[in-house]
Amino acid sequence: MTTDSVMTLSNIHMRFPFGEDWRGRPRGFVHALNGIDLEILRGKTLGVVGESGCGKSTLAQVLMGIRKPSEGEVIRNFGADHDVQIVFQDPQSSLNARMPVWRVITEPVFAVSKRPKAELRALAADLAAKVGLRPEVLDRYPHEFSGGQRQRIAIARALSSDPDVIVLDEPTSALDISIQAQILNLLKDLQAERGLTYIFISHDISVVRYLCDEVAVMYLGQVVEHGASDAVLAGPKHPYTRLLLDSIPTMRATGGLGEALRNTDLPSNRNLPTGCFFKDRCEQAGAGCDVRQNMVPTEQAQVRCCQTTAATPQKVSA
Amino acid sequence: MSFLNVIRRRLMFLILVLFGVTVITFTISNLIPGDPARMIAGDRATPEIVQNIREDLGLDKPLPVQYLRYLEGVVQGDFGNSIRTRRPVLEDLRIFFPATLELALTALFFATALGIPLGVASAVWKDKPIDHFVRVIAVTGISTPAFWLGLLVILLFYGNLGWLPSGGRIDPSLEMPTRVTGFLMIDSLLAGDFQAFGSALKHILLPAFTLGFVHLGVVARQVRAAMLEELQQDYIRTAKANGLSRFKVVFTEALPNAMIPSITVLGLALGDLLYGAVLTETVFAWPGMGAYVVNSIQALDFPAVMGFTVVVSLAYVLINLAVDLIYMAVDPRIREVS
Amino acid sequence: MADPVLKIDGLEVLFPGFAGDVHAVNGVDLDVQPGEIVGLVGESGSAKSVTAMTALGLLPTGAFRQSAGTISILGRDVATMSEREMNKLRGGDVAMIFQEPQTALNPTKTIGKQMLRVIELHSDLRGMAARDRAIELLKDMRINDAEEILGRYPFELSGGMRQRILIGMAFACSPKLLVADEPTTALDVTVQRQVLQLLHAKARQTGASVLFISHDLAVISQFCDRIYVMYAGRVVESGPAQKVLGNPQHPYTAALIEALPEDADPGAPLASIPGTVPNLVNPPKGCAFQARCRHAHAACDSRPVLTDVGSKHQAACWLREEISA
Amino acid sequence: ADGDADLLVVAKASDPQTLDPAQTMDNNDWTVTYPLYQRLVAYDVSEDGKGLTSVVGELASDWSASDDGTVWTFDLASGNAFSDGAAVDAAAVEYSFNRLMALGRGPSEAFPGGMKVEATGDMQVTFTLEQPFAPFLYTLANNGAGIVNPAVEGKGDDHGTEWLSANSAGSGAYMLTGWERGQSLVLEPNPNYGGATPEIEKIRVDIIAEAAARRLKLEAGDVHIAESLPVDQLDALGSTDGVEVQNYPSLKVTYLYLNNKVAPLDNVDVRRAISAAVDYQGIIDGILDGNGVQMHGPIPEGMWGQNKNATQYSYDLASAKKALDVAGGASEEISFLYSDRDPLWEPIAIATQAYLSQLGLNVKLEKLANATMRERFDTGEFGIATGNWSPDFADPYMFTNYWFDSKRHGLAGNRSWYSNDKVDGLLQQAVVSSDTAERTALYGELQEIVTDEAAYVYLFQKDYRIAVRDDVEGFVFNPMLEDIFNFGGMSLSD
Amino acid sequence: MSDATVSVNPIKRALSRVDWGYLWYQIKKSPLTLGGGAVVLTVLFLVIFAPVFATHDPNAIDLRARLAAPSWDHFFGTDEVGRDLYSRILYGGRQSVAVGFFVVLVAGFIGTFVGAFAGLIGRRVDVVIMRLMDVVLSVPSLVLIMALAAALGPSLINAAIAIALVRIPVYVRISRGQTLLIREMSFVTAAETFKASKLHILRWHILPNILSPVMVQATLDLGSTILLASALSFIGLGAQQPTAEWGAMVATGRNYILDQWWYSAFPGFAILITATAFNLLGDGIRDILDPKQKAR
Ligand SMILES: Nc1ncnc2c1ncn2[C@@H]1O[C@H](COP(=O)(O)OP(=O)(O)OP(=O)(O)O)[C@@H](O)[C@H]1O
Ligand SMILES: Nc1ncnc2c1ncn2[C@@H]1O[C@H](COP(=O)(O)OP(=O)(O)OP(=O)(O)O)[C@@H](O)[C@H]1O
Ligand SMILES: [Mg+2]
Ligand SMILES: [Mg+2]
Repeated sequence: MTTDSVMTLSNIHMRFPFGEDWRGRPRGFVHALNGIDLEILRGKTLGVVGESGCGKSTLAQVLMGIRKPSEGEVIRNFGADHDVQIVFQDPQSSLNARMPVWRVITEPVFAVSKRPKAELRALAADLAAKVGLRPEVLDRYPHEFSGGQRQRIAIARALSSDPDVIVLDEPTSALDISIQAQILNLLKDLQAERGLTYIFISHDISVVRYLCDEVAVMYLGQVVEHGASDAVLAGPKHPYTRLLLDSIPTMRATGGLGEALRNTDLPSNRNLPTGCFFKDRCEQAGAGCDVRQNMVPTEQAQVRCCQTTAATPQKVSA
Repeated sequence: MSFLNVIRRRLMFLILVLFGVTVITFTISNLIPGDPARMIAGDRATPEIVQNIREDLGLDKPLPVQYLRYLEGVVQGDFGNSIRTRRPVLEDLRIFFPATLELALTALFFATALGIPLGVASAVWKDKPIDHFVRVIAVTGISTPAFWLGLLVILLFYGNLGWLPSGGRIDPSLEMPTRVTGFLMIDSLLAGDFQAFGSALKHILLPAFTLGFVHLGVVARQVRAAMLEELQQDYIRTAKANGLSRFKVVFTEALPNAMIPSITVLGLALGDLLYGAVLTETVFAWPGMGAYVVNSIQALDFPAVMGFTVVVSLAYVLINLAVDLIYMAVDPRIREVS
Repeated sequence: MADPVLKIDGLEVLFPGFAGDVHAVNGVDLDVQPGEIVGLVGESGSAKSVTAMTALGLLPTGAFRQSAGTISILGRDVATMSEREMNKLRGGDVAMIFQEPQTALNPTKTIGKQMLRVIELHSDLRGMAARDRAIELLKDMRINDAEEILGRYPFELSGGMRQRILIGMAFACSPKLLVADEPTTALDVTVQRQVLQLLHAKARQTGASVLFISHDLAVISQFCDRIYVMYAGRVVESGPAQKVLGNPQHPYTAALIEALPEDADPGAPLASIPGTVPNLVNPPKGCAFQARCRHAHAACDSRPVLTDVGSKHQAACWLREEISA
Repeated sequence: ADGDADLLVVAKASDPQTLDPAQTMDNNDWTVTYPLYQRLVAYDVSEDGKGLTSVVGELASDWSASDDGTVWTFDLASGNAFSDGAAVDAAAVEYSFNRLMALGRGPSEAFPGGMKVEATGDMQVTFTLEQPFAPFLYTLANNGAGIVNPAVEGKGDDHGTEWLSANSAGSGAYMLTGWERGQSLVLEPNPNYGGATPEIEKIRVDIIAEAAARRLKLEAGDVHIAESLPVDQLDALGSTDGVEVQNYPSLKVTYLYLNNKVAPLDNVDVRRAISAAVDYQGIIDGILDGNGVQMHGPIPEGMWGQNKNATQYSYDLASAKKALDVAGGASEEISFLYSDRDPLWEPIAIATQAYLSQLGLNVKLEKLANATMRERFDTGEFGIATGNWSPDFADPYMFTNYWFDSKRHGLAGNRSWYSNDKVDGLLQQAVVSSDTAERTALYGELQEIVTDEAAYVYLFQKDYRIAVRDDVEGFVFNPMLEDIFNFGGMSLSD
Repeated sequence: MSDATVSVNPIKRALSRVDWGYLWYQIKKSPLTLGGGAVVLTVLFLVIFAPVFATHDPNAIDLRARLAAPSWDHFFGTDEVGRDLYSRILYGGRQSVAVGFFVVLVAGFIGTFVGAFAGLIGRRVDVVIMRLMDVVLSVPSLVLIMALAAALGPSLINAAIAIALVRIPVYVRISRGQTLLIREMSFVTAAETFKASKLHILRWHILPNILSPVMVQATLDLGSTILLASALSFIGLGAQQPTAEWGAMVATGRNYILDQWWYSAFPGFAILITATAFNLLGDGIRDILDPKQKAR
């Protein structure tokens, strides 16, 4: 299948300095992303899942172009006048409380070029209608809205510059289920209408299953499994993906909660573990896990685990 | 961050401050219309006399040269000679600094000993009469012109009631205790001279009250705000859920944590007291740095003013260093992270 | 049957505010029987926390008003208890854990200090004995290097670790009732599972009753014996977990379950609930869910009461009334 | 009261600055320094205990001057000694004057340039002047002429200046035994003093900044003499039991400097207008409560040489307006400087501003630190300013040569920046003449010129008023020695 | 995040824009704020309409009626040159209040811009600006003010300029701190993704959002500036005669405190009351606006 890709990430690393000694030099680095290779397909939704701190938001910032990766390359396959937009998790802080809604919605437009007020308002009214807000709300301020409505405003804003790609960083995790459903439906409709490409970051796997065509599972700044979402979520190959899926409480589950997990602590991303990043938590860790793991294609997905892919482990370099 | 790093950082800052402060004060002193040579010469002196003095003191040299010479002196602990007293500025400060410090510390003691309980009570009974009362006291404190309050208390306690002396550090008819710390109350105790101690105590009461009253308000407000902040933290709810009594929740949980941000304010208050003493000291004839610097400014005695400024700025930086170190000692969160 | 460990009758709580009083709780009846794990589920703002906090007397004094209702814990009316007695109760027979493990521990005291404080407050254990008890509690919570952890400060530990410590503390004095207010919402799924499991096992093992608050239906379904579904300060449905979630009798419960993406067909739109929750300053006179309800009709203008719709299964909806009538 | 009968306490407003007689030019310091040192001559005291303007020998037993008045020879009395026991001899006198002139600070100015001092014997000193200097003998009684123990030379390479600024090395009746800065100074009798042993065993000078506090302490009997009390406090004190407010006619004058160099005051008619617009009696009655008299020209009442025929302005708005019309009006803003050195200055300034506004003159008041104000005198950047003047020695020279000599512009004395060649000539003639009648005539002519030209506004001459406890006895006021007490001759009754 | 929560959240309400109804509601709840506000208004009123309320020309001297005691002729007595103290106190308030507003406006404007600039640009610029501010802050402010006032020459406007200069670091700190907070908010991150310029972010996001804390500080500063200005006048570095100014009046009055207590007492009270009122008002507004003190 040859779908055209809008963005390609190759070997992205992202380090943040932390601490300062008395001469102002960093005392070390937080390794937030540790070699991400991803291809983002036009008109599709890529789900990114992983535990807190695994680098999802950092990845989003790299995709947006607001952070330059410390290493690696981002290739964008679309014109300069189109861009990537983002919708954040927290609808409280992602909207400036001091701007009326019509300004909020059209900010991506007037931030880069001066436009007459009337034109902006017309655009705002148009977008508001698209996301299901009544036109009379345009002169109100964000705090006068509920969380769900605010997320609609944020989506309208993301649409205003007519982007190809929208990054959705946990857009519904602060919302109630009843509202979440409204937003998810809206996102689906917009995608169908405009052919948008979504990168949907979440740690709610059932939402990812519902919304995404592909899923990338992240662990400690790496993608450990990547493939079509139905395939990956139905038959996870990486032990971490399996653990994640097993941990999700579901209404269908019978037999209670099962046995408690042994070790749930994430290894530090200041001093990366040697060998497989998941080694310490892995039930099946064995020989070969002492070295860094490579992404290896399997039938349905790419997996980073020598135990399940029987790949030859990579030599530890550092 | 480690203790050592904090100290290193502060010491680097100290150098910066030293440099900045001397540049600022030197510039200002030279902006002030006033010729030190003329001041030294005194009334009726002829221009030749003035010119002699100018040359003697190197005041005829270009300003940058004068500055460098000054800085060189400062680094070696020589702040030059006072125009007014004709003595080394450092010598003068050595005499006046302890007096001011004694006053400032006593005032701080007064301010905290009253301010902390008031702040706590105000936070615990927020919006109750006691809270209103404390807030009024606190706000009145920071809104009272210290120079005026000083006059009023002198009028009342000295003029009308005759209970307390109007100024000075000790009854001049008493023998001064041998100077050890420079703090009269301590020196007199060390000397076992209780009469002198009593007199010193009586003398410090009014100025310390006047000076402390302002900071009483500052401390009470700060403690109140910090307590309110802490009292609404989740761990307080946990403590209550664990069955701790209200008293314990307030005093063993909230207060210690509320004191952490308050340390900064206390540090700043001590700094403020050191130079806030300027006005109070003039009113109470307290022979400290404040009165010294006011007189020096009036007399255009620049070496003295600059010496004072440098010393107080250094004290300020050192107090901040102490605050940082105390912070690290009491707040485990700072020690490792940041 | 023994006294219920917690019984709430007709509770009404309001918060005075700028736009008028916020009627947060509007007549809640609820009970927790010995050994039972009871879930409280509902959207944000439905007054799950306020209900629980009122029961334990943990709402800040002055900010709220309880305008009606009685609360009794272990058979005793809370209103008649002195503050001393309440303190003895809290942390002893009744324990509570909260949502944010980041902030629920005193940041400047070591774990050991905070644990020993509770143990010594509510038991006769002192010194080494108390310490041993703390270590034992931590070990139960799968914390291996317990002794070392006692000397640590909260900020040095992960969220999951802190929450386990808080659970350990909650069980320090073998409580008869544990109120857990969204204890895992801030945690990752893997950690959540571990914490839920430990909590569940510990409760069963000690025979403690649990009032478990969550807005996650899935968690509730796996964790609880019986649940209450709340909406806008009222209980709209209650009953055994499997029954309520498997066969919801209130349109709200039903709509919530349908809105879950879990079983949804990725091709079809999700069944969403239109509108938003009502403003609690002027709570609707009749059924609070009326405005968003597919089945709303004339009768909904007056307030429905909880009525039996099956064995131990109750719902507050005129629809059921009609059906059964 | 203190209970210590042998202790005399003086309350001053501020700490002395330096105690070195060769450095200090400030009456405030002289309170302490004057009794510590002796001079060749001293002001005489009359039979009935009044301070006189004539001098008698103090260290000198005898002296003579050459006919042309340029060579002065002094014989020293024996038996005088410094507090360390060393005798006061000709070498000490020579050392003191050489030190004074070498340091070249303010006090050296009282002596003519080029003066040579030589010990011409063990106990004989000779002064050689380049030209006659009429008031020479009197200058030797001023504070700067105090004889310093040559031993101070060893106290540092600065002629002992730093050391002397805080210590005493004199042969006066008292010596300094303690100085708690900003608090008090203690003087005790010099055991080697050559004169009569002083009665008071200890003198304490307390520094009490607040006037009200000084007054309260005096009322309570904690101090015996309270200096520089404002007029209003003195009036209130007069009726207090145990306190006595003493009045002495004094030579201290208060006047306004009119900057003759600055527009519009460079116009003599503007100055005349101003002189006629001030309500002299109003100020004396209102601000001084009547305790003063209007000056009649520069030389005060009680000093020889005053010319009663010179113009005396009085409050006359009509003639003031006329004078201003002659000048063609004045639109410039006139700055008026004063400081808080004298509490009377502010009311004077405010009143003057009000008076001058009646003429339509626009006066801007500037209250400055005293030092800043003096700086402005020196640079001539001002319009009007307040000033007080008291003579250091008893000679009209103090009021004429200082005030009008065009070589003394600015701080040096001529603070009106007045220049008149004729006046300069008169001054020069008067200073070299030793004939009092001739000098009186010269000064008389001068006074007519300068009052007509309204160089200054001659406000008033005020009595010296001091509040003392009534058990203080033997105080002699000398108008040349304002703020100075003859501690050696004073005593406390029981 | 439901409607119910939103409508009662005090912080967000207050932060959005000035919501007068809400502000009034909060102020009404706090009697002290209300009292402070009322006194502030009264003082402003009296001072603005001083010519109406004054009974005498504040500068008219009468040497023969010096230091008169309070009477029906002179409500607060007269001063040492016979001027009516009541009228002078009314007029004197103009100076104090004007200085207060001047300082707060000047220091507030400059400080806010510099702080926002430093916070937004970050890196070197930030370090340099902040270290400079730290140095200024560590110089004893009163001495700095006194020296500056002495250098510029004593006058009220120079004193005000000196105070303003010294107060700038306070605003720089506040606005920088707030800028750093705001910069982390995701609406700024969002704006960055729109490729918005720094100027756009400053204009639309930073400045509008740092206004509340700056305003609170400004209200509090009004009180302390009035105090400071009068302290400067007290030591002779402020207002010049014959202009009436409270601090200067206390200073002169101190000489007469034993016999004419009213001379220094009334202007002293005027300072106290005005500063207290501004502080109470500022305190109250801060309590309302301060996001830290959540209503619980
Ligand atoms: N600006 C930064 N400076 C230093 N460290 C950072 C920075 N941004 C992110 N990190 C670190 O990088 C790691 C990944 O952070 P990121 O925010 O991408 O995680 P995440 O997967 O989005 O987590 P969450 O689910 O909690 O949002 C974390 O350890 C975080 O502390
Ligand atoms: N201190 C308070 N002052 C005013 N209103 C309050 C206060 N505490 C709670 N409320 C209001 O009471 C209602 C119920 O709040 P509560 O916290 O019990 O909801 P919840 O069901 O626990 O929600 P969540 O799932 O978000 O925790 C809400 O509308 C809330 O705004
Ligand atoms: Mg994230
Ligand atoms: Mg809750």
